[in-house]
Amino acid sequence: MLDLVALILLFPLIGTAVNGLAGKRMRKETVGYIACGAIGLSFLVSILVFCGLLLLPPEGRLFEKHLFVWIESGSFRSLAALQVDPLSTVMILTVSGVGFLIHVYSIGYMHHDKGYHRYFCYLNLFTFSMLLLVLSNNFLLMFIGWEAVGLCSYLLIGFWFEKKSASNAAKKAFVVNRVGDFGFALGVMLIFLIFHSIDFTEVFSAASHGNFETGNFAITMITLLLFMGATGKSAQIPLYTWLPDAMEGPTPVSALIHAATMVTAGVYMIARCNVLYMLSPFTMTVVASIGAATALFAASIGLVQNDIKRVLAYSTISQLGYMFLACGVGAFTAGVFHLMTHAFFKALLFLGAGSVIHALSGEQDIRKMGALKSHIPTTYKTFLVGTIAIAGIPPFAGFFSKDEILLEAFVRGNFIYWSIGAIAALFTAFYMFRLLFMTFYGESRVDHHTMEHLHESPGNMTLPLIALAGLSFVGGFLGIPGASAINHFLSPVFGGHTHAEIAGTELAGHSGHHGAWLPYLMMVVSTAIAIAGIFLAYQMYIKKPDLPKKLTDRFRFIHKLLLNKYYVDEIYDALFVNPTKKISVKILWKGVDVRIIDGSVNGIARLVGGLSNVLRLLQTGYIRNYAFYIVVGCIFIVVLAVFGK
Amino acid sequence: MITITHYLVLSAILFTVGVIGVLIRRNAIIIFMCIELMLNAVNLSFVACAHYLNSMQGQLFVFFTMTVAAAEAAVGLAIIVAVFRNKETVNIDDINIMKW
Amino acid sequence: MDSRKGELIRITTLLVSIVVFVLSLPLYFNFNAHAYEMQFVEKLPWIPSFGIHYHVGIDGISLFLILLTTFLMPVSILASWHITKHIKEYMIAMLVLETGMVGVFASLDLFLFYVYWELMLIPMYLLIGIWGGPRRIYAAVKFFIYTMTGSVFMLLAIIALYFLNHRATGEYTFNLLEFYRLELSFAVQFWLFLAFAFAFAIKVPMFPFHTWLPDAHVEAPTAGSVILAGVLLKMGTYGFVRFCLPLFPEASHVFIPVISWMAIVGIIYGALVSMVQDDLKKLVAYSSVSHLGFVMLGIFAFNIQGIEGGITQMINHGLSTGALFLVVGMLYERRHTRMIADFGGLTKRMPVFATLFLIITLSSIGLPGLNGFVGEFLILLGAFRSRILYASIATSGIILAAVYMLWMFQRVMFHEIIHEENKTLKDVSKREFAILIPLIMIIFWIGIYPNPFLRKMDASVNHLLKQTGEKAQTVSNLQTQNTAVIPKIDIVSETKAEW
Amino acid sequence: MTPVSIMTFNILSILPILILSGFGMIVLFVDIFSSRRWGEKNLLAYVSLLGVVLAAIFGRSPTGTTLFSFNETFTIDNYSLFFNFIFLLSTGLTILISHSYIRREEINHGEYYALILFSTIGMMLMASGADLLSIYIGLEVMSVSIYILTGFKRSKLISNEASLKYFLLGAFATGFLLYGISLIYGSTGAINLKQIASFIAGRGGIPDPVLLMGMGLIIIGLGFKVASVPFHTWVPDVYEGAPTAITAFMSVGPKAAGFAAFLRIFMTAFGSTHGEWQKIIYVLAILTMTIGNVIAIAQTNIKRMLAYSSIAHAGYLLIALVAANNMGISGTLFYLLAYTFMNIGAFAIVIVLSRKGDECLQINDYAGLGFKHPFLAIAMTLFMFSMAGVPPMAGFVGKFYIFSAAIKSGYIGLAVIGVINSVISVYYYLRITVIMYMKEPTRDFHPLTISPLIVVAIIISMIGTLHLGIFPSKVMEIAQQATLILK
Amino acid sequence: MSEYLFYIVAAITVTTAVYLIFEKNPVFGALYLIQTMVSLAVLYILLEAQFVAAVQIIVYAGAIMVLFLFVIMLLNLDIKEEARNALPFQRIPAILMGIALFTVICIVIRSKLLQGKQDQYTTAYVQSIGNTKLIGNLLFTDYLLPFEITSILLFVAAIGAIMLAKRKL
Repeated sequence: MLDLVALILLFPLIGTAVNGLAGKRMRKETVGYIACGAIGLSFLVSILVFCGLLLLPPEGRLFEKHLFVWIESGSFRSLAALQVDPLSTVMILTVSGVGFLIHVYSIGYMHHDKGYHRYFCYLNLFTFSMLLLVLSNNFLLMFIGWEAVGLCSYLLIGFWFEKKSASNAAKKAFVVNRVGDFGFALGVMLIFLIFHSIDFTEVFSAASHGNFETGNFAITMITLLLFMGATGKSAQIPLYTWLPDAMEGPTPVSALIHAATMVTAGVYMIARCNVLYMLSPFTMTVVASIGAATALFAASIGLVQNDIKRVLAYSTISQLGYMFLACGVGAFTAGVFHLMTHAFFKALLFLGAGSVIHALSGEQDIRKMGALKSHIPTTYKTFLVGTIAIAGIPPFAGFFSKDEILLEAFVRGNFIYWSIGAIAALFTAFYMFRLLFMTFYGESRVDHHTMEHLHESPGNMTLPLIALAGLSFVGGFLGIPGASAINHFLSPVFGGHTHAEIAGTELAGHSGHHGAWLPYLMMVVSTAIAIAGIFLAYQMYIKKPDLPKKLTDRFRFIHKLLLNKYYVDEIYDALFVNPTKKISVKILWKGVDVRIIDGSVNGIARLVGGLSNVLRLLQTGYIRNYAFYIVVGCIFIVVLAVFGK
Repeated sequence: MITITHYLVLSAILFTVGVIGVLIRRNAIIIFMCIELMLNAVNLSFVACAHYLNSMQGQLFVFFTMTVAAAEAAVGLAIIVAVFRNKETVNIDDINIMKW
Repeated sequence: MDSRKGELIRITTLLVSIVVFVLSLPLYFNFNAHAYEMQFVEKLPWIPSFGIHYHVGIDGISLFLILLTTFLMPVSILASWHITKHIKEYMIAMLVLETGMVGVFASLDLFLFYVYWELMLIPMYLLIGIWGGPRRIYAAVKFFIYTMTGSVFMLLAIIALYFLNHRATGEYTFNLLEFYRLELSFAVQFWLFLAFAFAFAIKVPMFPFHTWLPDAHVEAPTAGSVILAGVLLKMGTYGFVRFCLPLFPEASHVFIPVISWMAIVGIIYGALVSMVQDDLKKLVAYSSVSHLGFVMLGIFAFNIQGIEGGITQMINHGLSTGALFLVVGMLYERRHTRMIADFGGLTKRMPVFATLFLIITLSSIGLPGLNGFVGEFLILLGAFRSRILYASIATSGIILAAVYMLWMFQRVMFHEIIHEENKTLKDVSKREFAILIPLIMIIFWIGIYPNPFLRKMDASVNHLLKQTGEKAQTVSNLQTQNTAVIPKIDIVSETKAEW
Repeated sequence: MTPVSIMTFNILSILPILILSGFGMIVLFVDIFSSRRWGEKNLLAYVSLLGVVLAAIFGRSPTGTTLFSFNETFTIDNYSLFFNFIFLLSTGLTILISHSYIRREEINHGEYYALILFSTIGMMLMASGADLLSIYIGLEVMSVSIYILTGFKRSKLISNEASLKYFLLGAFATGFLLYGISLIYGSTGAINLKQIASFIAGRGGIPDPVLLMGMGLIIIGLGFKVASVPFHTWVPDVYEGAPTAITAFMSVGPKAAGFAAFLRIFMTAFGSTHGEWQKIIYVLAILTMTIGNVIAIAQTNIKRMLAYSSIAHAGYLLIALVAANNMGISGTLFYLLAYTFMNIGAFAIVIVLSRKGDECLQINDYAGLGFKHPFLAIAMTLFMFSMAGVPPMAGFVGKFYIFSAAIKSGYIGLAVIGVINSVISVYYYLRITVIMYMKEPTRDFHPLTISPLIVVAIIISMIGTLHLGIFPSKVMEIAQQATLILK
Repeated sequence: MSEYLFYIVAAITVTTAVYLIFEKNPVFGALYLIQTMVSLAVLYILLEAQFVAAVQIIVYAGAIMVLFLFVIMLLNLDIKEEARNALPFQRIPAILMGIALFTVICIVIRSKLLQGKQDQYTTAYVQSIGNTKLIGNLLFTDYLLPFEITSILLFVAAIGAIMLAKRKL
């Protein structure tokens, strides 16, 4: 069954090719069926592969499928080979599963769009790339997927290319990702330099067999560089700025790429390289700190945003921060677990948001919504599920995963990580419910024209919503403390470092001084935090609708700062973008190139030409003059001949 | 005692005078005459050397030089005449169409 | 000239070039990948009194450059269909150009090499000068003189080698393979390397010798730009690989920092300047400076990855940048402008074109899965293995590449259509499609399955490294001593022969 | 008893000279007896051509040996035979290109051809002369003929002026040459080159000041003929003013003859004092190349431009003289032959394009020629690229040869300056092609009347330029054999 | 005796030569040159070159210079001819250059001269045969070829003079 793994990649690729080459001439339905079918089949194969993997003993759950030698040069060798292990299985299931739902949803959502086939072509290509990313067995092949998902993200963000903001956002996404890729590429090279191989198995076994002491400089550099790539792809400080802008793309794209799958590539990558990361405490600290900082930072921006998708975008960044926090403290399983639950509920939220937007004919500003609860009930209900899930109310999925991260942060990390996480959790609950309240409750601020067209989304959009709502509800039980299925499943990947040892029942023994009561206390605390957030939102947006305005007036500066996202984009522009452009134009092009280099080349030519015009004046046309030159030459020659020893 | 050096110095003087004449005169014919003067200076040097070397080659050379001078004179004067026909002058400073 | 006759000339030339391409294919298939020796060697006496032979042959390094040449030629001729002025002369120039280019890559006799090297200047000069844009004369003359300036020094160096070889072996020959065996003192190597490198650096072009390139590219007709970018620039990098490294190994080693820094500056500088251009062709031209910087960096990494990457990147650059010029040419044919500001929103009118353009753009950016990545990665890997710092700085070039290419693509293809003229543009014609598709197919091929290419060059590159490495070791002490001091010209006494 | 030395009288050795002088006379007679009308004077050209061809055929003698005749005043060796070939070639080509030109300019006289043939005799004597007297007489025969030919367009002031300038300056320079010879005679007691050489050798190769000064003065006289800076100043003016066909002739024949004498005197007589004169030639070579090339850039008249180009080429040839190895000498021979083809070819084009009263000499007049008269333009392009030294034309091989010689003798600096100059020269040679192909015509070309003879000349030049460029081997070997004599 | 003669004749020669280059009237200039040549002929006799001396007077001073005079008079040149002076500034440098040249020559000829092999034609030997006869012998033996070529030269000069100067062809 495992041999089928290549098919997982093949189906989306076929879908891409068919839709890309012939999509224009096919009926829209056909295009949609092909695209969904491709992903659906891929999902089915993924399940088969998963089953195949389960049949193997836990320690032997590693299967590699060699396709062909991709690049070979000297000792450098990169195979086109796929690797199936628990981690990648989790990923392919999530990607193809959530992906399938979003494909289905898109059929309805994009139905009226002119670039229908193009859309599905890109979407399929994306799924292919993401699957390649998670299935690859070496760093370079992973890098292909890594970049290819970036490309698809670029294409899909800029899907409505006629909008200037969309194409700008697309370019920004690609370029910022490239900055991260810069690190990634260097990381890969450094890996090759240190390990003489870029195969996961070889690198990790070399690393885990004690050839490198903890804190090894090279390993630290490798991990830092790889993490740089992760900050780009997973939108962490300082490279997160592209993600909010990426909301210019169609909403299902935001759901799939910028919430559920692609942005988690960084987390996946770090989880994949956990062996290396564990060897570098410094990097781990960096990862955790950046994760924590991002979680808080993005959440704080999310507090005041008014665009429904932007709120979700910042929420995504914040949640990704959590995942990195988890990885950073060594709780990779927690990170991956959160990755998975997040995929469910964030996809759900985005799709819900899409449904809202769809209903409101494209309106995205939550200040112009309100009281939609009764108009689009299915959307509302599912959205509510998602909101609760992300806010961390038990027993929804988000609760388990987030709680686990906070617990780990506290246990393995320190109090600061935990408190930052907790504050971010508070914020999360607050802004998510603020979003919910402003959209679905209170008075309607929808204008009349839009109101007339208000309608619930068609079945092919609501069904995925319901499915995802279901997953958001039950997904958490995979990692329920004490009987964590996902811990067990992933433990071969994360080896001795898995948190299975400390989670659940074994926790007490491992971290004795905290006592066995700690996890439960944590659960209570985090639930309390979530409820506090919700309460706050309720107070501000349902009970006292004029309170936000007062607060805004009161803390004008902070509000403005948050509303403008700490001016980070502007700072980046002023620090990097504009000076680069200015230097390029004024100094490099017009100065160095035109003036100095070209100028000196032409200057030499002009000099010779000028010299020519001067020297030709010697040719006066007077015979006596010429005779004079001869005499001068004569004296010169004679003197040189006779005395020139 | 008159040595070869005397003759050669005299020859040098004549040659130099001829050169200076070429450089400062403007009448084409006079310039030509100055050139003839230079040739004469050379002839003197040839004959003097021949004498002191007990050699005949110098004298022979002078004979040829004179023949050449005659030929040159014929051609040169013809050229000057041709120029004069067209330009009504033999001042070489006026004969200056082509330059630079 | 009536149009039927013109059509006949075009078709004939196209057929000729296709036949040449087909005939060149056996080179690939019959090439023995395990042998480093020159293959398909032809050696006939040409000027025996000087020991000059018509001596050609190929190895894994030149194989692909020849194939690239013969491949790009039909493409360029197909792209010249719109030429109506003096078709016959144009086509003759193209074919002569092809002769020169193939000759350069195949020559194993340095005299022959130089002859081809210069020969190919003339048709290119005429192509730019006669069929070029408004400033074509300036560009053509600059191109010619600039290139010539470099190459005359190479000529002197070739002559010097000739005499040095004679002094060492007593044999008068221009045979490159004989020269490979020469043991030259460091000082001699130093100066000869400089002379060769000057010629090649201008051709590459390396920063700061690049200024002829933007002018020539901008003014040349589309096919001219394609050939220029696709093949001519490769002569420079090829020259480094074929001559500088194996002939002057110690000097090459000493020059690693200089060349590498020039390459790095070229990478970044080219990218930055390219970014702010408002003329499409100029943008692509400066991007070539950047791309070729990578190639040079790879070559001077002195390891197998670097050099194989360099060679791969030569091919890639030929394909991608050639294709970019073709694309720009297609736009120019439609709108008669190359200003980026005159476009915008073309995707809406020309979706197929947009797709092809995008693929080419991405290939130029070096997106994994397309050809550009393979070369760039290997180069950087090679460079990284030799000097981490260089590779790290150079890698930032891949960020900039994304910036300038995508920004350009965005401004040309995205947004609303602002200009009225752009609203009636036609999508790619069948001919244009036929021009681009082969390129794109190879772009994908190299990107996805580059190994057949790399395998064929393995043996040759290994041999090259062995030559460079072994020779370098013998005088390895020298380089450390001489890095700072420029050796005095004692070449005089070394070459001076008895009368 | 009168001592009468026994003469090595070998009439065959001067057969070409005899043939040429004979045909010179015949042409004059034909002229007298032919009709006064211009149209029937075609015969003159054919008769003189016949003379040249016959001279070329009978001028051959067994190679590999040196034959002295006329009591060692005349040498027949491979060296002089090679030069004779160059002279006859340039004479023949000049006659071919003159035919239509002198008819158009209405100077179609028998004297024209006769003088060309006589001046060729002078050149041959310069190449073959074994003593300074013969060389001097040869030089005068050549020069006087050309003084006259320069002024052959009697009614044109420009031609008169050229003639006067050439004559006065030529005579002036000859004065220096003669003075030099007299000093050498005074110092060595000999005017025979071999005797001079043995005298110097007898003194251990250390020359005394008088000899050195004589040598310097000879350099002036011959430098004037080969147009070396600073004795080049007549060249542009005279080239511009002379009838174009004569300009062509002047730029190849006398230059070759000058180098023939230069090489023979300096290699045979002063070969052992190489170190003394090479430094002078070194400086002259640099000056000549540089000034010739640099000033050529600013020229607008094509004849003047070619004049400066001719100066520059003299500079390259002087490099070979500095190198003074057998490669340099054979390179000189090769180069001169190549130069004959390309330069006469270029002038042939100039002649074809000019019309009576409208000489069409401005370079800008060539605009648009490229596609109006493709054959002429291609030919011109070929000659220009050849002169610029672009392979695969003859000029390239010549330059290659000369720079090789310089490097072989260790004159790297000179070679570097040489190649830089050759790059500068590319600019103005290229300009012609630029104007021909890349500029729109500024004037209309009247239907040209192209005589078949000149087309033959152009084709011969083209073939020569290409053949020497692509298959130089044979000629190189001959040139190399020719130089063995001098050593 | 001959010493004094030498100095006197040399003085005359130099004086007339200097007069030549400063004389305004070309006719007088020609006459001065004739005088110079005649003086040189005297010196030739002092040097025992009688034939050359004779030719000097007959051909040079006689024929050639008369041709000059003839042309000067034909063209009716007068003093005004040199009115225009385009290069007045060249005068002083020219004279300085002349002096420099003279100085160099003098320095050179101060050194050893006549190092060459002494030939057989001593005064006694020449007188025994006769100067003219010897020259004739040599001309028709050793220097036959140049001598014959000279005829071509003269022929060329004749043609040229006619070509260039004849009023109507």
